Amino acid sequence: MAVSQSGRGPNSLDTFPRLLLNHAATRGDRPATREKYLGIWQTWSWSQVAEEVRAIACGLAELGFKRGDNLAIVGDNRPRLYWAMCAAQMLGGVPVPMYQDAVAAEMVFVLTDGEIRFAVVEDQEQVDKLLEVKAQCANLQHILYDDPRGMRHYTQPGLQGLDEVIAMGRIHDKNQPDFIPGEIAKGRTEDIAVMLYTSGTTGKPKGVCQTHETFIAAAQSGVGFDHLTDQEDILSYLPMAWVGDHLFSYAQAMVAGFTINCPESGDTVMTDLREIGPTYYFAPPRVFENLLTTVMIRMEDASAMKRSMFHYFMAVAKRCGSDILDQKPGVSTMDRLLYALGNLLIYGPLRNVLGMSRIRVAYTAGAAIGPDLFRFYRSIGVNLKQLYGATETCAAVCLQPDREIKFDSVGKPAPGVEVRISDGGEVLVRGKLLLKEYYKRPDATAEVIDAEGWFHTGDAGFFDEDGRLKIIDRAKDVGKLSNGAIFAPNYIENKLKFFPHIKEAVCFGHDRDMVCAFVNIDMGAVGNWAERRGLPYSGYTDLAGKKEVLDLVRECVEQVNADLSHDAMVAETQIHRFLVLHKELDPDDDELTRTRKVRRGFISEKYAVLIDALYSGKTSQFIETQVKFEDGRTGKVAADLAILEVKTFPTMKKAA
Amino acid sequence: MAFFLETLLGGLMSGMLYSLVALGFVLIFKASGVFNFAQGAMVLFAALAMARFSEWIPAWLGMDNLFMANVLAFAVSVAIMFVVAWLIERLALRYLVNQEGATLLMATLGIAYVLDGFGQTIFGSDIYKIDVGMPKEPVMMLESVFEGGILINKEDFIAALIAALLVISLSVFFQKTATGRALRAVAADHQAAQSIGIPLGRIWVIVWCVAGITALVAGIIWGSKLGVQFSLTTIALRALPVVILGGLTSVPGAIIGGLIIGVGEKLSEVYLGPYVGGGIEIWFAYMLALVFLLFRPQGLFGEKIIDRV
Amino acid sequence: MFYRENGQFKTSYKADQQVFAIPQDRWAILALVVFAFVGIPLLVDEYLFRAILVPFLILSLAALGVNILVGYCGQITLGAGASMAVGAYAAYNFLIRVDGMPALAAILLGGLVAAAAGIVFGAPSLRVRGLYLAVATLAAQFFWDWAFLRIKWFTNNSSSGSVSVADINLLGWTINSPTDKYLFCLGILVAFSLMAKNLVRGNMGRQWMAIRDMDVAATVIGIRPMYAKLTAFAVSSFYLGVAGALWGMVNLGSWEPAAFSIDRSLQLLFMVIIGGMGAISGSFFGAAFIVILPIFLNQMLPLVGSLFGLEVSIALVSHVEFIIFGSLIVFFLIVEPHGIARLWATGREKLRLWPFPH
Amino acid sequence: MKLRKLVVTASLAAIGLSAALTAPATFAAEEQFFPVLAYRTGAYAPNGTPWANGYVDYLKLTNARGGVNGVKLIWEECETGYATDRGVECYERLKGKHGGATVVQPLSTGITFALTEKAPVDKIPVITAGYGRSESQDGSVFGWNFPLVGTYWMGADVLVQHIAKKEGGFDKLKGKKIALVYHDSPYGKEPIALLQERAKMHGFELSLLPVAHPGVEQKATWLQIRQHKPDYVFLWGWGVMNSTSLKEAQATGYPREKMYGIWWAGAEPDVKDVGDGAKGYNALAMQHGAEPGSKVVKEILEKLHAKGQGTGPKEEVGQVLYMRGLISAMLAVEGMRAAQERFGKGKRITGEQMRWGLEHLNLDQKALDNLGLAGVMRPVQTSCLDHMGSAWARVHTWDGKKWNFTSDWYQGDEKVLRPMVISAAGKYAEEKKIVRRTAEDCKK
Amino acid sequence: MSGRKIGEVILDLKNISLSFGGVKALQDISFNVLEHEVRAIIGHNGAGKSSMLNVINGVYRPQQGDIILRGKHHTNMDSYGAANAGLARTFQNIALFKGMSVLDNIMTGRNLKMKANMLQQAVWFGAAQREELEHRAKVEEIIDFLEIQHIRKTPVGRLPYGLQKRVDLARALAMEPQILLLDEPMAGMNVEEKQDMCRFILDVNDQFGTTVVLIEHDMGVVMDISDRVVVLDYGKKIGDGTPDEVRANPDVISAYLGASH
Repeated sequence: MAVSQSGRGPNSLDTFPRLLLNHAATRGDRPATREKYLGIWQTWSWSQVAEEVRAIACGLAELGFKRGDNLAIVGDNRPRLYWAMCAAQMLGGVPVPMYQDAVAAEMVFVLTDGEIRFAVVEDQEQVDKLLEVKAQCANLQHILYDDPRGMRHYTQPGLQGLDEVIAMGRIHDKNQPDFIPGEIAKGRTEDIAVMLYTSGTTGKPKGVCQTHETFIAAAQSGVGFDHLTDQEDILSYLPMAWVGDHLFSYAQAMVAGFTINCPESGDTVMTDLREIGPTYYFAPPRVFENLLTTVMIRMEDASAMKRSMFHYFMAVAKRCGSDILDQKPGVSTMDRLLYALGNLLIYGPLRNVLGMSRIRVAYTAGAAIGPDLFRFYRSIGVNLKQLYGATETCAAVCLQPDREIKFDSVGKPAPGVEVRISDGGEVLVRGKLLLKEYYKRPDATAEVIDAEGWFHTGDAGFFDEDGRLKIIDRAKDVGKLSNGAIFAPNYIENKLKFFPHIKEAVCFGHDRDMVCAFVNIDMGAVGNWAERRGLPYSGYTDLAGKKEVLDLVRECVEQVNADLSHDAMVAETQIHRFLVLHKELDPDDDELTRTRKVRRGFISEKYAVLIDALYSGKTSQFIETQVKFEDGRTGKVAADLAILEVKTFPTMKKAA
Repeated sequence: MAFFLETLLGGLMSGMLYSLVALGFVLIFKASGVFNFAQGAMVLFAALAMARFSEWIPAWLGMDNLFMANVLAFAVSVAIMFVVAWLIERLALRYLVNQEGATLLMATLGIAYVLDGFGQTIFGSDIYKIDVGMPKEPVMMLESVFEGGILINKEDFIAALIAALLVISLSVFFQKTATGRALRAVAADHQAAQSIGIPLGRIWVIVWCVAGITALVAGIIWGSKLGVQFSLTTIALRALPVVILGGLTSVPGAIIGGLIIGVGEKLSEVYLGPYVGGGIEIWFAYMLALVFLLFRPQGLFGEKIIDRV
Repeated sequence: MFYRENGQFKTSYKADQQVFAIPQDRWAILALVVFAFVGIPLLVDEYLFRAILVPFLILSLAALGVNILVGYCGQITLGAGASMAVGAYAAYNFLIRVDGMPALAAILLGGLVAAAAGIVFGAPSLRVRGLYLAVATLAAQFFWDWAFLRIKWFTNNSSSGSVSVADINLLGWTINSPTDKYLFCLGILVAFSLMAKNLVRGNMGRQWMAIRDMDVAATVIGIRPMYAKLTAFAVSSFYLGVAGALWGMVNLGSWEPAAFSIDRSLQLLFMVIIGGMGAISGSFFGAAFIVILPIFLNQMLPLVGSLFGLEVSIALVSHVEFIIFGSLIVFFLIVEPHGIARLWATGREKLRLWPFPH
Repeated sequence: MKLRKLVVTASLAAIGLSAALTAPATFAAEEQFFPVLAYRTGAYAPNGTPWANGYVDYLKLTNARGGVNGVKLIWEECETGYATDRGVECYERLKGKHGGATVVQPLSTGITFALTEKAPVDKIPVITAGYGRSESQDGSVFGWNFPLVGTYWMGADVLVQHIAKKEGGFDKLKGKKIALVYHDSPYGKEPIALLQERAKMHGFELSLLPVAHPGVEQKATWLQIRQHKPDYVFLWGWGVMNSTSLKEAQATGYPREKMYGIWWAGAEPDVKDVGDGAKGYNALAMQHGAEPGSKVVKEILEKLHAKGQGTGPKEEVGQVLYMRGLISAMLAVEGMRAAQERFGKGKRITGEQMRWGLEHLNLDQKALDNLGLAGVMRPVQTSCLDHMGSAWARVHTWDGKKWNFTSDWYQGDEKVLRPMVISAAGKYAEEKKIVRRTAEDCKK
Repeated sequence: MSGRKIGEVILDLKNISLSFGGVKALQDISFNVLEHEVRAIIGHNGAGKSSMLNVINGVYRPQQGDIILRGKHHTNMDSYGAANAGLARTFQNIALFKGMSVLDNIMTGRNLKMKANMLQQAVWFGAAQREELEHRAKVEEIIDFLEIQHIRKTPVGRLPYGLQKRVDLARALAMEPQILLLDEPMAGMNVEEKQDMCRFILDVNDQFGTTVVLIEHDMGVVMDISDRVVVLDYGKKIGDGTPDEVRANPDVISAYLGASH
């Protein structure tokens, strides 16, 4: 159902509230939102959602929410939090979704920077966080909570249950029925639809303001590109503050009119995924990595017969799976037969167990996905595609058409988007999907958008011969070895992370003569590997220090070096020396961002002594680091880390 | 009046035979908590072995002295019962250690089927004779007191003596000897007994062997009276009410229970039978046990069942 | 392997509480029932009907009754044969004493009489437990054996104690050809299994299972042990009564008390133990196993014997049958105390988790 | 869990295989199929086994004599264990084999009751020589039952005549006490009706003492006998019950001379392990007794056992039950021969034709003699209305080692038997809504 | 605990004494329980705590003494009567129905409230189904309340100890009791599980207004969450009152809390 792209008329569908009313009118009884609660999936149709959103909007108006105000949204994916966003937009306000697992201190910056007066939060846990920092945020007046559990004795001023607000809203709506249509009519497409704070790998977080126009355009290009209809089902489980979730669970849902499903709680996501069986799926690479690791571990425990069958058919899939998915010719009938059998015995059930049987198209974005991981999912019949973009570009810069999927590229520029490579090798983007501005930060805005309107993405990349964009790395991370060869740490780290035993890796090589690396082992995978060999270990640090584990990691690094030697561009950057870290890199210790991206600057400062040891040829290095535990206490973790040499391979002349 | 005494005596005699079989039940239940439905089949198997070997041995060794043949046959039968007991423990019971009552009951029923089939295959299913020189002719006693005198069947009398002898030796074995104590410990609690080092496997084999011998004695007495034939297994069912009445865990209970049931059966049959068409013997025994059970759920001598919350 | 459960989410408790919540299972069961009603009558010859299928259906119904009492309520019974006998003779008396009585009504009334008898003989279960209860039910078994031999009124004072029934008709459909008998029994079995499944998954079933698992805890949360146990005895005896009536009238045609002797009770108990206690499907597996095995052995052993050149007399066949039977029972109790039903359920679970390990 | 997989596959194979096994019957033109329902296991094996051996030996002998006008006999055994439902199952399995069973002899009154329903539908005659339903002698109602050579009413009647003779006349019976110790099953209850009729006629007192299956426990019964001190004891036992009764009699001192058994309670297995304890015990002999000297026994020993083709042990040939089996087979074979006379020599005959043959048996003494049964059997002559054909019987007594005849021939008193058979058959017909067969129907 | 009004006497126990054969478990104990109160019973092992609970709930019948529930005298209280009178309890060592799943276990708690007769249940559609779904919704609220959604369909036997205790509590709550008897709900639990259980007990008392009678060893817990405490020692009552009064009571100190406190 293509959405009509009529001109600027007042009733043209160019703001999200108008889209909502249109859905309520055209497909009133279709399910809009579902939530697993009390054991079954509670369902709300589009007309019911529209009615609820109107009530919330009226309620907010009653409390004094005016046009231009910002509404903070904090909490897990709950239907009423999504509806609150649209309610704010109805009144001309701007929803500001925030990370629910952020610590109270981190919230202070966003609340003050965004001059937040109103906040809609999920439950008692978030309310406690906000009350803790309320003193430091002068203008925070109203906190509305969705789940009343345990709130009976809270009597702080400005604290109200969303149910009461909705009740007030309904009375308000009854007395002034034309108040909401009036407000919606006032809404203009160039108003700011949402403000998302970037994860701030570069300095302090900045509020990216996106207008209705840009977000609807970005959503439309995606919906048209993949022919999405209103029959789709998606699972909304990603943090609401992330642009990916906002594009998929809010913007595209509003444009195409399909159904979003909210899981029961954080730890039942996998079972809910299996129950819903989404037809349209989105996840960052880290989720796909973990999934692959669990598959490999559980297959280790399976009976011999199942294991051999699994490995046999995975080889078949590796050989011809993705070609079959791309309907490429040149696949022998024997392979087709084997693949069909494999589909019945292994791939079909595997997709079913992972909850991916009904997926028509799946996207991954937010970070570069390793080509082998990409090939694994496509080979078992999951139509996984890579999406390149950033918060500032509403995510959808480059898209991969269905049949021509290249594993190490992010595809062609989306319709209506221009992409250029600056002479410094940085990717520049121009088009309707650019952000309007950084909130109250004209200086930062000017810094990223130059005169001709090009947005500097900060990523390094180049176009290959048939016009597909290949992203190498973050621009600022891309460096040069002392002998001039390009050094792209992310590219190498993704290859390392494909191995189930390696969870995270950090490579160093800028202005150095060789590349060295830190490696984080995956407690689950390596733990399982150790148990099967009867290798006793007392904890993470002890396991990470074991000689057998170091040899295991060395084998993985050697395989990566062999891979790298095949490609002339990156052959020089093979890893010479590496060490296994004694603790897992953790966002609580500021070593990773909230979306688990490596913060290189901070790490190179914190572990400078290890980096020197790597490059000074030492064989081991004692290190003691401070660690913050879950319940806020801090402690010290110390260990003597061995540094190992790794075999490198001569660069093989391979056709470019 | 004489006839009443005679029926009474007849009841006591057959009651004594029931207790012999009941004894096998009690022994095994006391030491392993297993309600052994295969006791009837073991009686049949033992009797068949005895009967056949008392025929085959003279044929093989060519000697005709009846007494020697019987002794040898008895020895061979005892050996066979040892093997049977060992096999039952080794193949079945070892795996079913901590299953609950119903499953063990079913397992012993399975064992009963196996013993039936196996016994008849190697020993044949015809009627065989056991002749241990039991006097067959009845003798009149106390002519002076009652006109017709009371007819006592010498064979039953001797059988009762043997049974009493067996019971006494068993209670002595249970109370006094070290193995006896070990048996009672195992009966009380398997895990506890094992924890203090009593070899559970070996104890059970001993228990089943003792039960095997009891079965053999019962088999011989029944066999000499009625001839050994497949149908002996049904007497196991007649011994059930005895076990229930007397309490599953007490040897004296089995004896007194057996006597009560025996007398009850005969009196009911002779005096009540004619009015309702006869043949009430079988279910009357059960009714008697059942009525008794309603007042004392744990039987005559069993311990009181207290369920902890 | 065959399960594709993605997208089958439940939006209402009604959907979640169905007997077969997973569509794949629903379709499989539907296909099986349709095949049983339509497919089998076309394919199977007369001997298979009489010797295997009709006894299998009737004994499944009986095993269902025993399963409710032993499997779900935990009360061991060795008197199942007696309940069948009561059902058979009550139905017979209803049929000949009340002229014009339709066969099905007689059979159901027979079941009700058996249920009443079941309650009477179930009463001891209130004070007596476990093995002692088993003996109490034996009293019922022998009492009814004696009653039907001795009390003339039951057998309409036929001199020989054996009774027989003229052909049965149900609303004009006279049931005497093997296919009719098969369909008649199948219809009753399907209806009764459905009712049993409903009882077991509802409040009644939970009360039974509570009594079975821990009766002290059950009384504390308000379950009356007397009501639960007696209802279990009543329902179980009702099923057995109907099965008894069918066994007499449909399968044998004419019967005497020996047809419902203690061996029948033991056979039924074996079916439930081997088939799987506490699982409706257990009754069917058990019945199939115990009906088909002897016939299979009877035909297989002579063939096997002739392979090795030794002439196998029918006596030997019968003995070997006993041995194999007994050892299989012990084998099952060791390998899988919960019977074939548990094997089937684990297998199904493995298929759902394929290729991951269970 | 290898074991579990093993079990599942095994039971699946079992179900699959058994369906394939019941291959359709092969059809051979010149062979006549006889199903043999017997029991060689269980409580009744000691009596069932010799009967089956006698039956099969005679079939072999007939084949050795060239079959019936060239038609060879084939047979197949099935174990019923004297249980009604297994008997019915065997009947169902064998009735359709090898072109259809010609005749069936269930050797159990319980199974006979069940087959009486099925015989008219399947059109297979049921021979119950010396057992079965006494009223089935009336061919007009029981078209397919043939209690040839003797029923229980006839046997009981002969016994009463024998005792009357011993007492010196029927009037002497007045006031006498007769106890009937009977096996608590249809078989055991059959004679009661006749004995009560006779008791009314002659004023003797009849007391009934049932013994429950399997009849191992009779102490109470014999205590009651000691109480009543009856003049005579009739024994209607089967299997292990007989030897138990004799042992109990010995144990309670009841004179064996005053005990009389039916022809099924008077064979070697019943007395051999009681030995001389059973001396003086009498039993009815259904015409034949133990006939070691008869010509047919010599022929069997010479033609079969000598060549090792004998079914049972050699010393069993000629014993009472062995002869009973042999005679039952002979009656069936002669029925077949009679049917071939009318429906074509040398051809296989159907069940219906066999029935015609059995209704037109006419074995005079000459025919019996050249079959080797001289001095064993008396002439048998059946008709459409009389399916018994002969009512002769004698009494023989066990002298501790062997049986010898101790009475001359008696014949069942038709004046008493006929009306009882007619009325009982009438009651059965009315209950089963059967219309009596008219005379011309017999011709068919 | 602020904000909760405590009503008048709901359960009054007058000079209860109980003995097994020679052993005197309880000697002449009297105390009362107020509505909406959290009443604790503490004492050494074998002091008679569990026996007292079993007397209240009718599992044991006292030789002497009277139980008055909301003014009604229950001379011989049996456990079925107790259940009907709105008394629910949990067990010290787990008494769950091993053969059933978590959901079925809790649904069994609803049996007093289910009225469909046998025939209706056999037919299932109509009355029985309606009733079953209604009660399923109520049970789901309890499951959500005790946060055990993720183990809804697992057999009870496979659950860890802490979760089994929670299912036991859920089953008792399913009876919507007026008085909840808790027999050492926190025995064998780690710190985190104890905090959760305390939270649940307080929520039950606070949200549903259920009177709670609590037996517990952990002094910290008892002193925190209970309104009044009864102290038993060798079958006799040696202390009764608010936690502070009890802490100050001399013979409680000497008998129970050790010499210096």
